[in-house]
Amino acid sequence: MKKLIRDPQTVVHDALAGVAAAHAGLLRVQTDPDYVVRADAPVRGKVGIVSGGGSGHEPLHGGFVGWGMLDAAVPGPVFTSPTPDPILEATKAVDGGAGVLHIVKNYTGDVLNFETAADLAQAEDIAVETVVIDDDVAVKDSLYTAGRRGVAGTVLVEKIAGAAAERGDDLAQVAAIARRVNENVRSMGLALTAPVVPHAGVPSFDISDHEVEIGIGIHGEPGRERIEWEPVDGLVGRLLEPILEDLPFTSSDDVLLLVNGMGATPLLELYIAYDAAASVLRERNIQIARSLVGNFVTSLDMAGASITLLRLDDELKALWDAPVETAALRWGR
Amino acid sequence: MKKLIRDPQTVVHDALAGVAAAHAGLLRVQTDPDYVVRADAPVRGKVGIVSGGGSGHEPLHGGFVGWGMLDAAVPGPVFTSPTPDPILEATKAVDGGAGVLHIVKNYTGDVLNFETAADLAQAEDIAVETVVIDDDVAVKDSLYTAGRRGVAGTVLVEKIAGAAAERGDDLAQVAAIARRVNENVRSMGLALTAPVVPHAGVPSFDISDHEVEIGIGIHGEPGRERIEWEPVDGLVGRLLEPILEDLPFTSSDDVLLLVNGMGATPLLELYIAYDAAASVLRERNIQIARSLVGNFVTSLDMAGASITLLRLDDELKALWDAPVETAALRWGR
Amino acid sequence: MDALGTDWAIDWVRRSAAVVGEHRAELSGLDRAIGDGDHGENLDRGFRAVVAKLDEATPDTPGAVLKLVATTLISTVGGASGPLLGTAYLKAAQAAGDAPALDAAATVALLAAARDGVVTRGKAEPGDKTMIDAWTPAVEAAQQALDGGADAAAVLQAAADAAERGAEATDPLVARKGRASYLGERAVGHRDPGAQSSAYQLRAAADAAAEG
Amino acid sequence: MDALGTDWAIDWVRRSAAVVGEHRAELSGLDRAIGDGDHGENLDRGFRAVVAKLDEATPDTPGAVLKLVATTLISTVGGASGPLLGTAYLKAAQAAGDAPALDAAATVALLAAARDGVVTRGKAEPGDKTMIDAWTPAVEAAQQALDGGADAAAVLQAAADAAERGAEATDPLVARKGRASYLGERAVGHRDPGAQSSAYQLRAAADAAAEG
Ligand SMILES: Nc1ncnc2c1ncn2[C@@H]1O[C@H](COP(=O)(O)OP(=O)(O)O)[C@@H](O)[C@H]1O
Ligand SMILES: Nc1ncnc2c1ncn2[C@@H]1O[C@H](COP(=O)(O)OP(=O)(O)O)[C@@H](O)[C@H]1O
Ligand SMILES: [Mg+2]
Ligand SMILES: [Mg+2]
Ligand SMILES: [Mg+2]
Ligand SMILES: [Mg+2]
Repeated sequence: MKKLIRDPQTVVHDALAGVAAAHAGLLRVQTDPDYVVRADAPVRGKVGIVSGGGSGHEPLHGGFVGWGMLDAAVPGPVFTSPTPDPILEATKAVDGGAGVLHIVKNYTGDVLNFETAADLAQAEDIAVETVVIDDDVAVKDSLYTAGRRGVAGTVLVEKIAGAAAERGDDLAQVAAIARRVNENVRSMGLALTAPVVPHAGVPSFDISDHEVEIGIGIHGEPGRERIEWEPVDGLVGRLLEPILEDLPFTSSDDVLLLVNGMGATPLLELYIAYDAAASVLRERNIQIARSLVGNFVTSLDMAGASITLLRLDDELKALWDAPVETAALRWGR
Repeated sequence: MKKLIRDPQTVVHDALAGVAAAHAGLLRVQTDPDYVVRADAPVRGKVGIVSGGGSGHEPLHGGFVGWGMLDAAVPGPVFTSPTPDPILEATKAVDGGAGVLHIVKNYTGDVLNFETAADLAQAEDIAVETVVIDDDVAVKDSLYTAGRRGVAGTVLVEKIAGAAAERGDDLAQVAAIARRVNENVRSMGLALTAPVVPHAGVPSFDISDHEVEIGIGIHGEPGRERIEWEPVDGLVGRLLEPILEDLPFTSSDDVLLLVNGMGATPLLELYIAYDAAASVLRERNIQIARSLVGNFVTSLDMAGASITLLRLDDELKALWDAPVETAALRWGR
Repeated sequence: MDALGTDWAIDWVRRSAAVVGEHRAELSGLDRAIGDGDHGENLDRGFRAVVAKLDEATPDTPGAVLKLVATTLISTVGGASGPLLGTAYLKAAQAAGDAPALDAAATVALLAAARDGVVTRGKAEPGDKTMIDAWTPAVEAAQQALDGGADAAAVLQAAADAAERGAEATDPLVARKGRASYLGERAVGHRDPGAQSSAYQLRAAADAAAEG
Repeated sequence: MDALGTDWAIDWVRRSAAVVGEHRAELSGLDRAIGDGDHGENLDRGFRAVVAKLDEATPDTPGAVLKLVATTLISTVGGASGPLLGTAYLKAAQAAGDAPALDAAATVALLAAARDGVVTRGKAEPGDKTMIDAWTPAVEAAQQALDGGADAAAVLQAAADAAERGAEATDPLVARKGRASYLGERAVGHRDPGAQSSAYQLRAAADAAAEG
């Protein structure tokens, strides 16, 4: 295994040291327990927003800490949910008296560890609301299963909830906005290669030179289906159709289209995938009102991409457009 | 070969369609001949800035078209310099009467094709100045060779020259600033894997699971030296030492540190490399005054990274900090 | 030995740590097939921390030992298995209370409390292809052994045997909880890593009682 | 045939296009070893465009044919070889002027002008491991043949032979120009792709004269 690392056991720690040094004006990195927090936290009177989960999805979540987005991010080991302690400490560090929103991707581990942390925070008189993100249409939802995963839609929730908190919404309002985004966002992804987790040293699954995994998650889990490679329009169609049907998105909807890279797929290809997706939406008379193309919610060095559609209303548009200043998403400041 | 593409022959065209759709407010894409131009070009009275080169280095250059940076970008085929025609057309499209700066990476093809375009533009009474970027210390410079390559330092030249043009500097002044950046910037890169050029369909060079190419370019050229993999501090040292010696950078210099990904290396690793580089600079008492970490000048799906140091003075700092609004670099607007 | 004391509890924990360390790669391998490939790493990180804590602390009842295991797993494992197994040990510790030693009935109660803890937190049912599929048959077999007059060591022996069979029985299942649930039919033919690691821990408990 | 007319020039260009198409993969392979792997693609794109243009236009002198080749290569090839070869053909066209046909002396002058054009633009010297290392011996051999009384076809024959030897002679060189110069010693043992493609084009010229 060749990676730009010191030791598989210290990758998260070493990367956090880099994050701290590269973005000193924007954020602070706390260690033991580890979390990333806005330089000016806690912001008095503002709802604090904390997200987190396993590492390996960079820039999620640490790259979204800053003005107008997250107050703190809690990184677990690679692909492993953090424990309650750092979540609790991050929650305390960002509570400015208006309570704290936990944005949690729907994985059993994330949900349980954030749940414990929320209980502990509440025991210390911090109001905590939790919004669980489950935008991945590759997974069948049901009362009897773990339900859908939270994937790239998370970044949209974090941006929009962050803007709501920044404009002064209270905890219930910020949580409601976050839930509204979650209700209106759908994603699905594919992989061309498997990621190599540093401590494993081998690809998370075997895949040949002509196969594609459809409906993958962001932790090197195999997808639901394996197919032969086909040109981009076919592949994008396999992601977009289930997304469109699910909400459903319908003619004359205004949407945000996010084409997200999984880590090792070049921007050149992401723009080609964007073009393929935009063609489908044009045919259906769905308006792309906002766009985002790049690597936002990744899976280490996996090649592949996901497509995310968010149905927008005027308020969501305004919150999306509101200024944001983080390492990985920045405008208006 | 598995890629998110339609056809190896149309990748640039298809990606440009995606770029056009995703960034409609920011830029326009012209086809036949192909170039990307600021939405509001030509800006009357402002020096226009055109860069370009082979495709496959995204976001360079199209991702840097917009307010405060490039007025136009001219993409050639993958890893192949564009011909003079589109360079000429782009030059005409951005001339607002104050002349046009060509920022050219030092490759024989880029230099010759931009040279012809500049001659043709001048024949049409457009003042053109050319600045050739050659920041790559992996290549020995000499009067008798093609000289150093232009690599990741290019993005720093484009940002800073763009800010100078935006504040109203005239053509000679913008060119002088661009040259000053070039004189003070040094880069070097390494590769862990080779890129797969779409029309070739196979990796540009063979490299085993435990080898690293040191001193690579950004076109899948092999590097100057092949070594056994070693942990990040050793690898970063091999890039940073020649950089530091070359200018040379000395104690108490203020620098901008850019850790640039080659396309397939995850951000997690880039931050670890940043940490390794920052440690070396700290030891030498060189101050990191500005930072940039991410994929800016890539080589398709090559895994690897480059390190760039720019010695800053107060004016360069101010121009770096000035607002910029492009697809890939944005702040202050 | 008829009742299981603090030494047993400490021995159990050390044996669990050893067996998890030994099978770390195997457990992560199982998890790679139908999950995210970290289960062995996760538990190994946790049990190493437990052993380090045990080297410092001197818990003086089985309940205190299990409490230490619970809090340490919760604060070091993360993922799904951290809070779930942590809860199992926490509930087991509560069931053990302050008793200096556990007889057969108390041992069964401890196992049942652990299993119930996992169910309460994770909402899995038998057959969902989770660690519950090791714990539930273990509790049932332990109860049967108790009903048949077994001592504490024999109760654990029965539990461990049943847990192993239960883990094996997850092979043909489609998962309804945890990451394996995302795979649908593709999870069939693979063992659930959490069931397997639970079987290892219960075997460690039985061995500690038999040989300790 | 003693003097080379428009038919010869057209035949040359078509043969060049054919040979470049045939050897596309080989040329890109040479370029992959010491450059960026696109030389075959680049020239093939250019010569296809040239042939398409030739199918439409009706240039009526060798000079007009070569001018069409020059402008088309310049506007379709890109990279280093586009402007360099484009300049070679442009200077060759200027040397050919309006003449309806070229005798042996005019043929040598044409080759020399082409070579000088590449040198002027690219600043390479013989031994720098570039296309110059095919063109320079070609010009010299052509001059010698002329001095020995050869006709135009024999001049081209001599040029093509020399260009092939010149291309082969690039194998042991370290490059001082073009992308291969970045490799230092690692370029040794590899043929320069531009020298090889130049030899192919000169062989096409000779064959067109001999067989046309
Ligand atoms: N809801 C649940 N109830 C019971 N056990 C579960 C549940 N979800 C997951 N598990 C268990 O957790 C194991 C996975 O643990 P681990 O790999 O450490 O965590 P993660 O899935 O977060 O990576 C599964 O094999 C399964 O036995
Ligand atoms: N300065 C130069 N003078 C003469 N020929 C050159 C020079 N630089 C490069 N070449 C030729 O160009 C060839 C490479 O062409 P090509 O691969 O098409 O362009 P690029 O190097 O831009 O990818 C080299 O093999 C060499 O023969
Ligand atoms: Mg995990
Ligand atoms: Mg090229
Ligand atoms: Mg797991
Ligand atoms: Mg080339």
